[in-house]
Amino acid sequence: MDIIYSKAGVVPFALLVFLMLAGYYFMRKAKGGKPIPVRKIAAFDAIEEGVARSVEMGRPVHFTLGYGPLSTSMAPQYLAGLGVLNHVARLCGKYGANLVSTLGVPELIAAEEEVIRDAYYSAGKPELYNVTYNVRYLTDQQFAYASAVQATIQRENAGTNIMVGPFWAESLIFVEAGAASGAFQVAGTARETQIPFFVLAADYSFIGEEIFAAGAMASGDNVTLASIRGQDIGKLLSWVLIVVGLVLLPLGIKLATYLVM
Amino acid sequence: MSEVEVMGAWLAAVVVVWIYSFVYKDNVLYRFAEHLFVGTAAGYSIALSLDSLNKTAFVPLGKDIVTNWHLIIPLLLGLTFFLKYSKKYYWVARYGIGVNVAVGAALALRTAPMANIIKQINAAIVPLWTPTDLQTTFNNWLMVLITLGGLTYFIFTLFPKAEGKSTSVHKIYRAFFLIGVYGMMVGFGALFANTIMTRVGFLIGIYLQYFQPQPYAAIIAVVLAVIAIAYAMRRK
Amino acid sequence: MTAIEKIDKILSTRQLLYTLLIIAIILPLIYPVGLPIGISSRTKAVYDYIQDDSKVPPGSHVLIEIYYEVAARAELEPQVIALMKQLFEKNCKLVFLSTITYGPLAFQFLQASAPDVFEGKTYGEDYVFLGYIAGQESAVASLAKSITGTVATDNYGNPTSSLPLIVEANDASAYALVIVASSGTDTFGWYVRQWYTPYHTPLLFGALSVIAPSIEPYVNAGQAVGMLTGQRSAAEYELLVGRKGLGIASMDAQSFAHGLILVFIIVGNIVFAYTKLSKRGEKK
Amino acid sequence: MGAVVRRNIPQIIVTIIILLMVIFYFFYISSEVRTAFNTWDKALTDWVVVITAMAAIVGGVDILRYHVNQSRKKEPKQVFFSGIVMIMEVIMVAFAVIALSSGISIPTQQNFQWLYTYIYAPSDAAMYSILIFYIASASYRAFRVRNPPALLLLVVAILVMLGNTSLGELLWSGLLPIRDWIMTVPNTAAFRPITMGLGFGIIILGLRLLLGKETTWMGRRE
Repeated sequence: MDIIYSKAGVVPFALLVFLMLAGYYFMRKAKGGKPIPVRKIAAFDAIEEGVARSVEMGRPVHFTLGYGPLSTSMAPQYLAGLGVLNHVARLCGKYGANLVSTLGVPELIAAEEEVIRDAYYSAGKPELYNVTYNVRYLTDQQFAYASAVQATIQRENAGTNIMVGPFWAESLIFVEAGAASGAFQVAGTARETQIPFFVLAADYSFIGEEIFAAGAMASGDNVTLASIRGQDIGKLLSWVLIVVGLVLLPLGIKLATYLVM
Repeated sequence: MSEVEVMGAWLAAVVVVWIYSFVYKDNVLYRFAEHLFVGTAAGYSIALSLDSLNKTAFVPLGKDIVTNWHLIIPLLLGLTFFLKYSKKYYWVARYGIGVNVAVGAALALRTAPMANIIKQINAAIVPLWTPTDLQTTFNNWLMVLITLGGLTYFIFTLFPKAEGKSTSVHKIYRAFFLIGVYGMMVGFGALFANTIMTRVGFLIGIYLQYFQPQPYAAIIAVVLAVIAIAYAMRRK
Repeated sequence: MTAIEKIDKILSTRQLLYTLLIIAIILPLIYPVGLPIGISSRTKAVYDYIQDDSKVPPGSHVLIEIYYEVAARAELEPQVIALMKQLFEKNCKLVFLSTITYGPLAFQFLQASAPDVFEGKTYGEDYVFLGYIAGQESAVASLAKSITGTVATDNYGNPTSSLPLIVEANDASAYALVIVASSGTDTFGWYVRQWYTPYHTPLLFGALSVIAPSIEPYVNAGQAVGMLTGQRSAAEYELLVGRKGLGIASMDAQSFAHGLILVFIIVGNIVFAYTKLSKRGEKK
Repeated sequence: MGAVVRRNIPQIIVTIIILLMVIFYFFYISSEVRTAFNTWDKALTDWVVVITAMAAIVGGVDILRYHVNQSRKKEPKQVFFSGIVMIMEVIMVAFAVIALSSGISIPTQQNFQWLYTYIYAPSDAAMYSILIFYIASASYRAFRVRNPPALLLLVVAILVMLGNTSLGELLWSGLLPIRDWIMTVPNTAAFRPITMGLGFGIIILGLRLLLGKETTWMGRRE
C-alpha cells in the first residue's frame, strides 16, 4: 500500500484545517446567542447612509460586482460582492430606492434577479421590482462591460455608486465616472493592484479582506458574522509565527523550512 | 493596403476618438461607439463560447461517445440556465451554478494556505541584526514592522477596548495599527504613481496604432465629437 | 471670489484637464524635445551583462518571447528593438517566438519599426520567427526539451528541422540567454519554472512598469539576471545602444504628462488646504 | 420534498466538490486513486468549461432580451442604439457559426477577423487607455490631504513619479535610488498583510460555503 503523503505540504493543509475549525468553533459558540463584537468598518455603515441620501435626492442606487468567469479563484470575491448586493437590495426596499445592478458574470444573473426580487417583495414594495431595470448583464468582456457601466452610472444619474468584488483596470473608470456625476461612492476589492484607486477616489472603501467581513456583516446573521473571528485567529497565528521565526533566525533555525514541509 | 483595410482603419480611428469623447461629456457619438462595442463584444463572447463548446464537448462526444458520455451532463446543466425565466423551475439552474461556484472556491482554497499565507510569513522573517550592514538592518526592521502593523490593522473582532485610561496593551495595539495604516499608504502611493507610466504608454501606443497612420480620420472624428459634446452640454 | 477660488473653478472643469493632458502627450511625440534621462543601475547591469562576452558570447543563440498585444507595443517594443540592436552587433543568433495569439501581429510591427536593425541580417541564419505556439506553460516546457519536437514549422511555413539556426540550438541548454517581453505576469513564471529551474538558462525580463513590482521577487531571488520596466528602461537602453527610438521620444511625452499630473496634485492640495483654513477661519 | 431538491442537493454537490478537490490536491493516497482522481479532475474541468460557455451564451440571449425590451420604450433614439447591439451581436455569432461549420478556427474567418480587428480591438484599447484621463482628473480632485496618512501617500506618489521620469533627473539624481528603495522595501511589505488577509478571507468564506451558510448564489430564499 503506497504511503499517504502530502504532495502540497502537510503544514499548509494543517493551517487550512485549523482555521476552518477555529471559524466553526466560533460559529457554534455564537449559535448560543452571544453575538461577537466586530470593529466598526466605516465603509459598511456608509452603504446605508448612501442609500438614504439617494432616496432624498430622488436618484437611483447603482451596484456592480465585476465581470469574468465564476469558476476561477476569484469566486470568493464575487460571492462577497453578492452578499453586499443582498444588503443593498434590502436597504433599497426599506427606503424605497430604485436599484440598478450591472454585472459581467453570466452565471450570477439569475441569483441577482432573485435576490433583488426577494428584497423588494419582503419590504412590501413589489412595484419597484422590474427585472430589465434592476439587473443588467453587459457581456463578460472586460472593457465592453466597463464602457457600458460608466455610461449607465451617468445616464441613470446614480446618487450612490457601490462596487464590491474583484476589479481589474476598470476600477478607476467606474470611480471617476461616478465622481463626475456627483455620486456618493463606496467601493471595495481584494485585488491588491486596484485597492489604491478605490482608497483614493471613492468616499469610503473596503481594503482587501474587509470585503469578506462586509459580506458576512451583510448577512445580518450572528452565526455567519462569528466566522470572521476565524480570519482574526489566522492573523494572530501569523503574528506569532513571524515573531517566533525572527527570534529563532539568529539561533540558526529557519522556521521557513518547517512551514513548507 | 486594400480598401477594406483602409475603411477598417478609418472606422477604428473614429471609434477610438468617440470612446475618448465620453470623458468630456456623454454624447450621442459615444453612445453609438459604446453600443457598437457592446454588440461586437457580446457576439465575440458567444463566439468564444461556441468555440470552447465545440472543442470541449461536441468534438469529443462525436468522436467517442462511450468514454465521453458524461459531457452530456454539463450541457444539460448549461441548458437549465434558460429555466430562470420560468416561475416553477427557476431553481434547476442552481445545479450548474453550484458546480462552477464549488470549483472556483476549491481552486482558491487549494492555493491560499501556501501562496497567500505561508510564503508571506516566510518572506517576512528576515535577519533583524546584521552588524556589517546597517542599511539592511533598518530595511528589515521597517519591513517587519509594516507587515505586523498591517496584520493588526485588519483584526476585526479581537481588539483591546480603550475604556477610560488606556492600558499598555491598547497603546501597543494602537502603535501597530498606525504603523499598518502608514505602511499601506506608502504601498498605495507607490502603486498609483507607477501605473501612470503604463497608462501614458498605452495612449502613446494608441496614437501610433490608430492616429498616426490615419490622421484625417482622427481629425474628422474629433470635429464631429466636439459638435456632439457641445450639443450634449447645451441640452443638459 | 478670491484668486484661489477662481483657479479652483477653472481647474475643476474636467474638460480643461483632459485637453491639457492630450496636448502634453501628443505634442512631444510630434516635436520631441529630448529631456535628459538618467541611466538607472538596474538597466546598466542588464547592458553590461549582455556586453560581457563571457556571459553572452558573440554568435551565441538567444531566444526572445514576444508576449504583448498591440496596446502594450509602446512600452515593450522599444525594449526589444534596443536589445536586438546590441545582440545583432555581437552577431548573436536570435530565435523569436510567441505563446500569445497577438504575437505574429506584434512581430510584424517590430520589423516595420526597426528596418535598420534587421538590415544585413538574413532570415534562417541570423534570426528566425517561430510564430504563435499554443499551449501556454506546457508549450514553454516542451520547447525547452526540443524546439523541433514542439513546433513543426516556423511562422512562414518552413519546416523547423530545415532551419540551421534551430538545428544548432534545439533545446534550453543551447541558449546563452532567454528574453521574455510580456505585458502579462504569468509568462515570466512559466520560463522560471520550465527553463531556469531545470536548465539554469539565464532569463531577462521586459515588463510593463505597472507589472514590475509583482515580478521583482524573481529578480531578487536570482532566477532572472535583470529586468527592464516600461518606457523608462527602454529610453535608457536606447541611449546605451545609441539608437534614438520610440523610447526616447515617449520619455518626453511621459515627462510632460507626469509633470502636468504633479501640477494638478500640488495645486489641488493648495486649493484644498486654503479652503479648509478659510472655513476654519470663519468658524472661530 | 421541494426544499430538498431545490436547496439541499445543490448545497451537498458544492460541499462534496470542494472537499474532494481540496483533499486530493493535498494528499497522494495510492496510484489507483491517483489515476481515478486525474480522470475525474479532468472531467470536472471540462464540465466547468462547458457550463461557463453555456452561461455566456444564455447571457448573450439575455442581452438580446434586454435590448428588445429597451427598444419598446418611448425614447426614440434608444431603438436605434439597441438595434445596433442586436445586429452586431447576431452578425458576429453568424460569422462564428459559418467558421465552425466550415471547420476553420473562428479568428481566421475573414469577416469575423475584420470586425474584431477594426471594431473590437480599437474599442478595447481605447477603453484601456482612457484611464490616463481619469488618472489626471483623480489627481486634481481626489488626491487631497484630508488626514496625515494621506500626506504620506501623496509624498510617496510624488517621489515615485519624479523617479520614474526625466523630471527627477533635472531636479536631483538621488531621486532614482529613492524610487527603487520605495518600490522594493516598504512597497512589498505594505501589500503583504493584504495578501495574507485575502488568504484568510478565502478560507473562511470557503468554510461558510461548505457549511451551507453562504447561499446568496442560490438567489431566492424559499
